[in-house]
Amino acid sequence: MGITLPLLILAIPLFMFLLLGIAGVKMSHKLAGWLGCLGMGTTLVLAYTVALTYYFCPEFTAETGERIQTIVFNQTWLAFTQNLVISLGFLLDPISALMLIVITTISFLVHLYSLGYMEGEKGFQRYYAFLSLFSFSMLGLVVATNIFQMYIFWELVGASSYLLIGFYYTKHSAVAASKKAFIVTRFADLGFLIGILVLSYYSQTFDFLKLTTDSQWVLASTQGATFMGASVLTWALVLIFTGGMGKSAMMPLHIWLPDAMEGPTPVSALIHAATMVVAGVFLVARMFPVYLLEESATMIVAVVGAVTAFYAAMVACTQIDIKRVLAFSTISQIAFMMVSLGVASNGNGDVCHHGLGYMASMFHMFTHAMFKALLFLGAGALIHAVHSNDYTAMGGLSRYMPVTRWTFLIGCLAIAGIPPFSGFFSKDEILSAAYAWSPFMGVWMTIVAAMTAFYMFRLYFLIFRWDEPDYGHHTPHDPPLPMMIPLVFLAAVSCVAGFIPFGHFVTWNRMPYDIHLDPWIACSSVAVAICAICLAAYMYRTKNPLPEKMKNAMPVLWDWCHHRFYWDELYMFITHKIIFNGVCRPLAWFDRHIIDGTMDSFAAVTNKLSRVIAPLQSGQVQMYVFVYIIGALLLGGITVLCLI
Amino acid sequence: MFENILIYFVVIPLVMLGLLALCRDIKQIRAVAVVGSLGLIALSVVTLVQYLGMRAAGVEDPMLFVDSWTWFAPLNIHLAVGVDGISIAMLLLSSIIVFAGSFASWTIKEPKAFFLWLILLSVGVFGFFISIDMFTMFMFYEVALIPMYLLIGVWGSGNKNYSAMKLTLMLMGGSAFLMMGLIGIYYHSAPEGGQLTWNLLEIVKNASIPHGWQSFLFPMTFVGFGVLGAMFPFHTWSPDGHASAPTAVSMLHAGVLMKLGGYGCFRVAIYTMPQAAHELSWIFLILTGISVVYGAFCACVKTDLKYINAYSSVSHCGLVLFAILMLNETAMTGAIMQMLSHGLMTALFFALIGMIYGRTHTREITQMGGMMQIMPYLSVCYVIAGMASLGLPGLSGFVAEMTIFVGSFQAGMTDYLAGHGSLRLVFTIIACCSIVITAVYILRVVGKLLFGPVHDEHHRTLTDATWWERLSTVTLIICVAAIGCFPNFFNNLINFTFKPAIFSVLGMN
Amino acid sequence: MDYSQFLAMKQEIALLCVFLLVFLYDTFMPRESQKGLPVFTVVLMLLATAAGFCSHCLGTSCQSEVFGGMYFTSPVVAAIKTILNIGVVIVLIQSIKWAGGELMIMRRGEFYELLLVTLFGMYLMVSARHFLVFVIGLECASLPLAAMVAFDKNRYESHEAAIKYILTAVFSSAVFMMGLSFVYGLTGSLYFDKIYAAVFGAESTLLVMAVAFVIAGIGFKLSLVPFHLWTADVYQGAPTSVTSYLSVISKGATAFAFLVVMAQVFGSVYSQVWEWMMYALIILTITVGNLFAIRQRNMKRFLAFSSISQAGYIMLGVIAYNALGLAAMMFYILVYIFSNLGAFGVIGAIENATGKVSMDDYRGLSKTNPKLSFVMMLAMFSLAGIPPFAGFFSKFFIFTGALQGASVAIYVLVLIALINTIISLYYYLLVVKAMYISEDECPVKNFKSACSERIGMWIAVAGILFLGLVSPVYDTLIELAANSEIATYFLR
Amino acid sequence: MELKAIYFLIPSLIMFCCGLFGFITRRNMIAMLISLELMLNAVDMNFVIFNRFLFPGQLEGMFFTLFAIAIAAAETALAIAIIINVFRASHNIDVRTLNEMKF
Repeated sequence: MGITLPLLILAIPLFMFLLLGIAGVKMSHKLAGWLGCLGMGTTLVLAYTVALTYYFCPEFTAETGERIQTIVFNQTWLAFTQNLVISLGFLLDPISALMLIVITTISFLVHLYSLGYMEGEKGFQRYYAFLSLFSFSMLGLVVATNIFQMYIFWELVGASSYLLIGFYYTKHSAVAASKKAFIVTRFADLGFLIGILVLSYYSQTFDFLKLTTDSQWVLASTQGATFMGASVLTWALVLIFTGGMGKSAMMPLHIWLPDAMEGPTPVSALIHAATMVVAGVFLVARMFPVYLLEESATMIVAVVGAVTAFYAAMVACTQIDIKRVLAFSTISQIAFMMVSLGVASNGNGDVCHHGLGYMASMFHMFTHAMFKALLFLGAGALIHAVHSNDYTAMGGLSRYMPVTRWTFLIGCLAIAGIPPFSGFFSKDEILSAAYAWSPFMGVWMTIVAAMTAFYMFRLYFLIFRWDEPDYGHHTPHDPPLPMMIPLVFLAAVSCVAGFIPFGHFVTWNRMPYDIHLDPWIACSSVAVAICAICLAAYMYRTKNPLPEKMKNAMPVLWDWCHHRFYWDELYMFITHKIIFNGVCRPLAWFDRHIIDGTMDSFAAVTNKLSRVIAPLQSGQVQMYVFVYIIGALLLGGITVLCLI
Repeated sequence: MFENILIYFVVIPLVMLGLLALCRDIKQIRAVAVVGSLGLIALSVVTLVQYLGMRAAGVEDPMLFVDSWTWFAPLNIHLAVGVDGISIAMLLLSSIIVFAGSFASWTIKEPKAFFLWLILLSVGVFGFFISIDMFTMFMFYEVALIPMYLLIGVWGSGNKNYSAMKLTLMLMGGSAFLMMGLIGIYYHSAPEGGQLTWNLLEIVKNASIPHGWQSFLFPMTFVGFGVLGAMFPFHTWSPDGHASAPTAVSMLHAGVLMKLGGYGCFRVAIYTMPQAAHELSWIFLILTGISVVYGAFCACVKTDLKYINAYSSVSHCGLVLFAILMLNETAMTGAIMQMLSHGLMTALFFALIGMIYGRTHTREITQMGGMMQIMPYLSVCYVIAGMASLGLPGLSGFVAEMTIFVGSFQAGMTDYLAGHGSLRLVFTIIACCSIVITAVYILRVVGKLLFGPVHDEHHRTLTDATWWERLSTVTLIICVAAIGCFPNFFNNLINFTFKPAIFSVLGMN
Repeated sequence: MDYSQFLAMKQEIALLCVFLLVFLYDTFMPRESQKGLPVFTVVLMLLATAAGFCSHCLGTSCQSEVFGGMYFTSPVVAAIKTILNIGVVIVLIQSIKWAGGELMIMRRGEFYELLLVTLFGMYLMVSARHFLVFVIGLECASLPLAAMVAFDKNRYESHEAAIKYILTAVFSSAVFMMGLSFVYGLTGSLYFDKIYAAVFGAESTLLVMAVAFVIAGIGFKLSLVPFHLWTADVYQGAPTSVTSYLSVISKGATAFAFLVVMAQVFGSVYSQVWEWMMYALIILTITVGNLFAIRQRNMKRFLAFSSISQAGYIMLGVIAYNALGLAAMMFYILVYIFSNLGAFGVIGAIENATGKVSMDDYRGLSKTNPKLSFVMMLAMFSLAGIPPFAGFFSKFFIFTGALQGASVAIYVLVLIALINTIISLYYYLLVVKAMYISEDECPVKNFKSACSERIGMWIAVAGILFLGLVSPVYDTLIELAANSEIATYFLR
Repeated sequence: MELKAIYFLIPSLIMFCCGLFGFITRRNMIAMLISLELMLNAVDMNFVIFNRFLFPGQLEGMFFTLFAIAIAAAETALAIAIIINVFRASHNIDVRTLNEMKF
């Protein structure tokens, strides 16, 4: 494959960013919007070309049937040492091709959708510039040829996420949310960075291909090296995973994601649902062969994922803000993917079930991107219509917004895992992998799946069924065409995506294989999902006192769930009370008063001394000669004493 | 003498001084300042090109354009000049900042005297960077220090008398130690009976400083330069000094003068006394490591923009010294990159702060807010500066910090695995933490100052940047982005000539 | 007696000629042409200086010892005399305005005659190789000064200063001669070289006391702490021209003479007896001088304390005890003459014009009299040792000279001296601050200083700017020092 | 009884100390001058004694004394002249009142 197309995939969004953002050309909203869409559309076409060529052109398949990892181009960017070189390149392999499709699709749809959603907003052009910047960074991230390139784009997506969350910069909450998102992920990135440093010290390379193809050999020098009881490799992998946890909002670094919903809704759909937040999953998938070497690392991935999935599902059941519900559902779903990666190995350096978990994780990433973007965009349409994020301001909307309602319903069904919608297939694979790893994990994840179905339909019913509030004289209506097209398109994809033979495209060793549905697991998961949906229907279809009763029955649980288990408060406490008031302030005081005080006191002492000895110069000539003769005698006397 | 290109780095400012003295109105003064600083930029670019050309032709000398003219023959004092990649990078940096600084002080009161002092300061700076003779180096170093006093005292604001005095005296204190260290080095610069010399290249070649003396002279010189590099606990001149200084002076001081410290530490202390550097670096590693985190923490609670930035400089310059002490090629390359990067972005910061202050007449972030709505251009620049400072890829800070961290980590791990203790490793990780703290204070300022609703309704009438302010900031931003986007060019520039130097440092051990 | 011996005393003879001509002019010229006396003196002095300088350039000032070894001259001695001459010329130029004033009409001639006599005394001091000649030179150099200090008849301070000066000076010479009597008692001779040989290895209490008294006696003139207490009062009280003369010429000559005495008389007991004394004195001098200078508001008093601490730095050249130190000391004296006279030139000009001498009166001076403040600032920077002004070089060289010794003690000493430069920088900057930074409602009005004052200041500025940057001056000095007979004592 | 140098040196030293004491304690400036004269004379005595007893073969000490006496005379004359000046200015010759300039 020539380097032109891949290069353009990266170059066009960057160019659009520069054109729309920095070039400072004041253009009309319409022009800016369409330029953005045009740019993204071109990128979309190019990305599809590249990805489909990769999947279907025999030149990328080895004789064994294995798909080849190709580096299209790789340009040295910064050479630290002979071996440790940051290159900017383009790595084409099954997962990066997959991500190219996902990112460009969602990004393009969001560009299109925003034409309607953001119409008339102040800073329209800036918005498109940031979207382009984000697309550029995200594309750069997924095609990274080395871990440091990934880190570079990792930071860039963080920054563009910061800019987009804080898009409404006059709002305090948006500013705070963007700051929080950046700092929390920054903290996680610190772990990532140190992980990279450790790993690269031993492997003497940043290159993914070197790291993953001959992991055993490249990392041979870590053998036997331990640090505080755990092997160095585990430390490195866990630290790298920390970075992933931050970006993918795993517990306990998840707190930024719900707040990030302060950004415009299409942004949430793009960044905080479909693409950026799965970067963590992508990272682990990218490093998967290395993770295979270390059982404890995969174990941690699985456990963190499982805990987060459950936690987020619980919280999602009690939230009022529809975007928050979706945010927690995103956390929960990403945790599914993490679990899936974590359970892909059997702990002996081998994978079980042909690396089913790996494939399932990627599959779920794909389907989730589609249906979650759909849900967010649907939510955006709702918010656009009623000008509020609270479900209390909604209700009975199915009458006014039929298209939105149906597409939203498809999204809900997909995420709940009801066949034949896409979510069912991918989630089913994850559950199979979990059961294969350990039955407990399987049951646990099935429960989470049920909860997912429950809270999604709770949301659905509350929005579209429940009593309708007084909408006044401007009744809500379906969104305009640019917003409608993405909804319909994504709904269609969510209906059919499950039937893609995913195992043919993405597997851990890039060898294609066929997916089999495990009927027992499929049946049981569908059954619990339907039960959960029924429960939700019972509780929330029409106004009834049951939810209130349940809330009163378990006030503590409800409180904790509603307040997201007080994680934010804990963080507030740590950052404000401990670090800010407990470290920074005392340090600043110490600096001003002790360090600077010491320096000042040198001056003060000098001054004081000069005052103290002032009487020596008394103006009395007799005093002068007295000092004189005493001085002379002392001078001689002391010398005599020292001599003798 | 005048066939050597380097000498013009001093001649041009001197000519500027002469012309400025003749100037009658502000237009002429501006013209002289702009043309002169453009000339300096051109000169440094020409030097760079010639340098690269010579390197490409395979010249392997540690320094190029080396020349030496006898000055005080009995004491072997020469006016010796020569540059390697590091000096050229610094010259480039200085000329750019002088250029930007001239625009930043476009409307200063009493422009003639101001520019006279400013250019005198730059004489010192340029002279320092081209010298390879310790005496002339020290002389130029002090030439650069004193104009600060008047620049802050006369054109400054706030508690300027105190700040100016404190800054001058503390820096002089540093140079007191330095002078002693340099004379000490001189007396051991040649083996017994040999010709003593102030020339750094010859001192390195002779490598004759006895071990015992090294461990005495190294701290002297390191502390001497370290004071200017704002090393903990000798950094306290920096916040007050910067807070009181006028815009261009803050720019030049934080951007260039503080680099004199790092450069000197490397060029004199470590270059000539590698053994002591190896043995005693732990003391200074601890101090500079503390600087890095400490400065960042202090910046988190300050509410005065200049104080925040000054503490951030403490942190970033601490990183420079920290990396130098790692005695690892990568880390040292990073240190030089960090000097460049910090020089540019902190100059940008101070320029912006000066511009904002010039309009709002306050630097308290608690009394401002929503600047993005009022002066979008300046605010965007501020965000860019902030992003550079917190290490966003594509801007200079990231490149420098990553190079430092990678290099330090390599050094630390090697030490640790070789059983030399985990100090370097631990402090590397501590230093890494600064990227988070930096993000905290930068975003805090950005959030409070630029975003949010407008705090003071009177500010709504303020205007955005004028053309000269735009020019000043754009210049700096372009440079920041250039380093951030094409780091390998700078990396090679620095690295190429680094090798023999590093070899001499590490070869000793 | 071989009268051709007098020919060795070229500079003394030239000076005597100047003195006689001035005396004759003063006595015999009609009253109306008396006004020309200052210029006349300046011209003569200039000629004498030029003659001395040329004789050095032509290489005729060779080493010679006359009068049975009591008097000695060599290129380096001739050089220090030339340096003193240059200083005197500047002082004289600066004093033209003051001496030409109405009040001075009766005493103009006396002033110049006394000044020339003290200069002659200083010549004798630096050339003496026998203590009798030395004492005569010392007294010659200090007694007439008392009369000069008392010159301002109408100012009470002038009298007070004079009485303080004469009393302490006589006291000091008594102590000094007491020390000499001890030396004589110990060695039986007052010839330098004989004493040198006799005290070698003969450390005793008496010798130590003798050395201490001798140091005290000469230290009095140098105003080393604790023998310095007269300095500030006298500087403040004396007429400004006299103060400037006192602060540079007298100090410079004594410093050189002191080095000669310490090296050629007590050199053999350098490390045993007086090295540590000098350490103590230097530290005390620099520190105490600085500490007092911080608080001064009167400019003349301020410069008095500054000159005390400068004397401490000059003494580093003595303690260095090597040719580098000697050269550095001479260079320091030369630079110090220019810097200090620059400062005194400004002070004198302002005092003559407005009568103000307080630092507070200098506020806002840069606005009204930019050139004067510029000169003052250069002088202050030079005194503080800021490059590229000459003071930086002199300080650097004197430290370089001192550190050649390479003992730990000398490093500590130099470190203390260096740290003291911070304090000194502080108070020099106070002056700069007053002129450039502080605002005042009624600053000194703009005035045009006299032509002579301006010439004096320009000479000083030229010296401050070029003495350091132009290397031949120092190169010549170091060559002279290295080949001098004093250098041979260092090596023993 | 043989006359030793020490028999003369001790009185001379006592004289010096007396002069010193007087100089430091007397308030009248004329008295101070007299004390100074005592000190100078003690020095002169010292020279003469050393010359006479230790180095009888030469005259250096004696000569020195002659010059010293002359110098002392000059000093006294000058000092008295200045004291007269002071008296004219302040009608007072108490040394302790002369402290206009201090610190």
